[in-house]
Amino acid sequence: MTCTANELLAVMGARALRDGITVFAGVGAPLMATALAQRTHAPTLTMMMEGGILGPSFKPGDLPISTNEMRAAYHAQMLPGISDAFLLAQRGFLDVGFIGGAQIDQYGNVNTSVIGGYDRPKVRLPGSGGANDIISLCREVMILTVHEKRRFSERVEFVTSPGYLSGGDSRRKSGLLFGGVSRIVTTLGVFDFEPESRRMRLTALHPGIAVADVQANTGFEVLVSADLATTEPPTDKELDILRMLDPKRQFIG
Amino acid sequence: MTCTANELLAVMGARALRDGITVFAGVGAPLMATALAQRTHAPTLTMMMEGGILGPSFKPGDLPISTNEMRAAYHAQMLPGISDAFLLAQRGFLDVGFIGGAQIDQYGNVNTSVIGGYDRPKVRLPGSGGANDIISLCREVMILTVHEKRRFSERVEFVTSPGYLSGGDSRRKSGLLFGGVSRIVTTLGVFDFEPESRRMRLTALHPGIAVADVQANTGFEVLVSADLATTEPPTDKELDILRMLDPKRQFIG
Amino acid sequence: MTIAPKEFDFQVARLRLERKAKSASEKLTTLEAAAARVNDGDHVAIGGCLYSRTPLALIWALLRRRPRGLTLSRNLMSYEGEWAVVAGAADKLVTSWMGIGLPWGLSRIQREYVESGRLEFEEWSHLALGLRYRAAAMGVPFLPSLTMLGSSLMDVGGSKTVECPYTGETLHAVPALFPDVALLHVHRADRFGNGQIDGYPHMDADLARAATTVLMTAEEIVSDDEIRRHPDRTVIPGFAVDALVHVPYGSYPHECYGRYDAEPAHFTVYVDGIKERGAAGVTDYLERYVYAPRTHADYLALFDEAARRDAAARARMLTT
Amino acid sequence: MTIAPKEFDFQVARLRLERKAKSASEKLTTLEAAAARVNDGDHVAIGGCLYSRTPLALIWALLRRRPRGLTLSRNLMSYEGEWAVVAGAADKLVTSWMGIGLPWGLSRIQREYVESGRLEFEEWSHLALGLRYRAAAMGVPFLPSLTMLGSSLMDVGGSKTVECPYTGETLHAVPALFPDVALLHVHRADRFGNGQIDGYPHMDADLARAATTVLMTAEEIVSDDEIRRHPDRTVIPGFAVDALVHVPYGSYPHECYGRYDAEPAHFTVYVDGIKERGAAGVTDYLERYVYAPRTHADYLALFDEAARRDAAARARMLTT
Repeated sequence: MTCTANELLAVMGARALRDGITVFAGVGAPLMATALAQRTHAPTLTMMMEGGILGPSFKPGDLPISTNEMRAAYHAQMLPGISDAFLLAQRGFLDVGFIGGAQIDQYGNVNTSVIGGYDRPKVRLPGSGGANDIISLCREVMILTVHEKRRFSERVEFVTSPGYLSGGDSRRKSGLLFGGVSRIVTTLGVFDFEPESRRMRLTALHPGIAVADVQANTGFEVLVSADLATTEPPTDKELDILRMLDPKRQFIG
Repeated sequence: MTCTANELLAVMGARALRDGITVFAGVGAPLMATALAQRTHAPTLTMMMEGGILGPSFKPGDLPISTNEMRAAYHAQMLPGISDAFLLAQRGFLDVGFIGGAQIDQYGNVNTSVIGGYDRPKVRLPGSGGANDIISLCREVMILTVHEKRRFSERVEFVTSPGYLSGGDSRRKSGLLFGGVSRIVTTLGVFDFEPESRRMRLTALHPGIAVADVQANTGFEVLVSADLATTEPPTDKELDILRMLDPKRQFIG
Repeated sequence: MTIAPKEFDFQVARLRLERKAKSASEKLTTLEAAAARVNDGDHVAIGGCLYSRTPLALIWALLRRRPRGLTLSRNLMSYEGEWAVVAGAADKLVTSWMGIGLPWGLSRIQREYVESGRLEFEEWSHLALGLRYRAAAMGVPFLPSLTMLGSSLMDVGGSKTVECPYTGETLHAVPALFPDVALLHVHRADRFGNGQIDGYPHMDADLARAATTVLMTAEEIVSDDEIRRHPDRTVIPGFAVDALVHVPYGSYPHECYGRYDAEPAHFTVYVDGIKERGAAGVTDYLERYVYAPRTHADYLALFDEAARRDAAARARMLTT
Repeated sequence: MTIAPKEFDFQVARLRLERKAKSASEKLTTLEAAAARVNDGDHVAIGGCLYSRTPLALIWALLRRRPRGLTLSRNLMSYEGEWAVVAGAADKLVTSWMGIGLPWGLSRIQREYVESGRLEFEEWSHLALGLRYRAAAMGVPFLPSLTMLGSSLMDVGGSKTVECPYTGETLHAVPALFPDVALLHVHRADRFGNGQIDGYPHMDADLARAATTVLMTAEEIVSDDEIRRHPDRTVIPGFAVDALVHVPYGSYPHECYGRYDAEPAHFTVYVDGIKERGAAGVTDYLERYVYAPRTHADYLALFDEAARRDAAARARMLTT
């Protein structure tokens, strides 16, 4: 089967989730990835949503469009509330968090606030929401995003959600003692961060994509892993589950 | 009617409670005082108990012996839990708190921890419980106690619950920005604190008690207010209510 | 630094609260009388989250009074922020995110007003704003946290750090936020203001403790006895509440857990108005939905009754 | 200073938690297997408060293993503290108050052991101990508070102060307390450990987040579906729980809100034993109630069944 960009992101995101972990996920691709993982290899994975919702079930065909609504809380196990959900992450209970990103730099810093100066910006974006908290407090963070040149720029003018800041140990030096971005999954491939410099590094290409495609769609020099792999395309089973969950294709496009 | 020491304390405590306030009260005389006030002149007074229990009703004849049990929570309005109950006091929601006292000094400092050094005391007492929190966080605190010489000593060796510390503005200087002991009701009379020195001062005698009786039962020099009053003895109505609440005389003695 | 001492000064905030009556007496009043307790220039914190349990009836009543110079804060700001800005009621918003949700894209009003310098927009992370309210609810001037460290958000409000006296580590000292007023909508309350919430609690319990003045609407007013039958469901103590109004559908067309679902189709019409006419779309909307209806019942009558019944049916299905 | 870095070091505490499996899998096990997770020298925090919802079944199973060198902490310590001290299991207690209640006077065991230097007794105010657990539950090394300032209690554990970076005021920096183990008893849980409590919550929700290892008993094991029908009643997330045991009457003869009342007559017999024979009274009691019964059912059989039924009836009357 062929698949959409969001289906690809959901499948690749799902595969990166181990069984038995806890996941902080928002609506859209992260929710799809997490729900897919639960229905394939990770049945004992627990999901937390930003609305302060733990262990939701989802009603196929009736998925939430925000993390603060009844569809997100459908048959949930616990409703601790927003602040206490994040505090569970601060305590260390959340293994993996997902965030998206309007603008991402080579150190995994994300900007969803402003283009141009803060007080009188050229473009005002919606803001952090819980992204800053998730990237600051979860054990590791995965970013799922469409791969576009305008999204991947050498530096972000405003760090809404701190990745590795200026690289090296600058994140830890800033007082962020835990976590960090472990993986970026895009529509072109999968990235990690080179352990010393903490710069984004291509570790796998999706089928049919070349390194040059990635470089052409990235606003900075792309590091490439020595053992560059190619991802397995989404299976029929994976896509079937996603389409069963979202038959109207509201989220998988 | 004649009355017991605890009945006297409960009645005098009740009279000092204005209508429309919030009261942090423990079991025994404070509970009896608060429940009596609610049933006489203070119908819109709200009671909080240390077990994290707000607005309890009490079942006559079945009063609680601890603040953490079903009799204390009988038909309550809210059960916020222990820490959150105290935090409401820290925020400023609790107008009057009650505490008892094993040993009280002339500045209203209370010791319920140790006689003799802390590590190897001569006498180990039960400890603060919530008394330190109530005296630190409520807007004002009232102490109800039997008047005995051994209880009222010039200084306490260990300040479990801080009154005015060494007097003057020493309480505020210690970082306790709010509250303080406003009144001590004993079996002999009623005391406030002289505004400058913050030393205990006799403001009223119970009927039939002389200043000399008070001095004889107090381990430090008793200041006497210029307009020393005499309290009105408990009325039949007050005593009837107390005895209706506690027909087995578990708490009123 | 845009945070003002008034926001984090716990001593002054406590003295404000000490002066307030905390009597267990009747709190029931009208939307108009409740809204009249808000003064021009106040910091008004809004309960619920995004399009969930938004105190829309209170916001409706407040905007009808044509207030000026308000600061509004909310964890995730929905279109009530746009209303207040376009109506000229608010010149500063404090939040972590502004919009309605994925399908409706960015808030064009936020963009237009911030980019043109007509609106001060103070951004915090979602948790940091939650901790600001919680610090205030606890009566302290700050709470330590790791969140926001290292990010540019630290500079927006003027965040400071604090060194832990035990470990020596540096943490974000998230400053308290003591609002002048909190607007809340809950499922049920007794006439003394003891309030119960079903489902996700959002940050309402903290707001009720943080604010000096608490205005609350409830879907249902129940007896004192009914509250006392389930005291472990009460999350807002009556002594914190200054005004209580019985308003069924008090957050409609936003959702109320278990009672009624939100109306995304209505959001789309609202957003389409903005797409077509910019801020004028909001002005038109305010004229029709806020200023024209003389009572909240008139406001509700602007919505299709069958749609409201259907929203209630959906809510039951989603919570049973 | 008696607090140890292990208690407040949030980084180390977080790394301990990160290593723990947080899977949504079966947590049901036996009292014996649960108790076996406690190691000699551990700091064990005890849920409930005084004679309410004390995890007595877990304490029973723990003491039967003859542990050594434990530190026990609890907000208000009841006779479980005396048991552990006299049994030689604990050499340090951390609490705000020790006793049973007004009618039974002071704890003679506490007096005797502290005065003779055989027991370290670390006293905090009730709220301060609550904030120690809460700081840990929040993953931070301290929380600011006004409580305990100016008192001699500041010196007992080695409390430090912190200057607010916004207001300049000095507050008590209440140090976090990350216990190795928490023992909890709740009303109901599903087999994954999602726990619900009726009535007053005491500090159990904070303990479940603060401790590295959480051992929990429940009056009732309910289905996954039953928990999901009332998710707003869940206060302990399954991923925090390491071992779950189904133990009806798991805190008897202490009380469990709505389920059974406490048995003051039993407390009187226990205290009379101490009045007559001092610590030997406790030793005798332990022999009879802890070491002799081979199962928890055997332990319960030592109590009159009619008394248990009556305790249940009283509880229903007091909560309806």
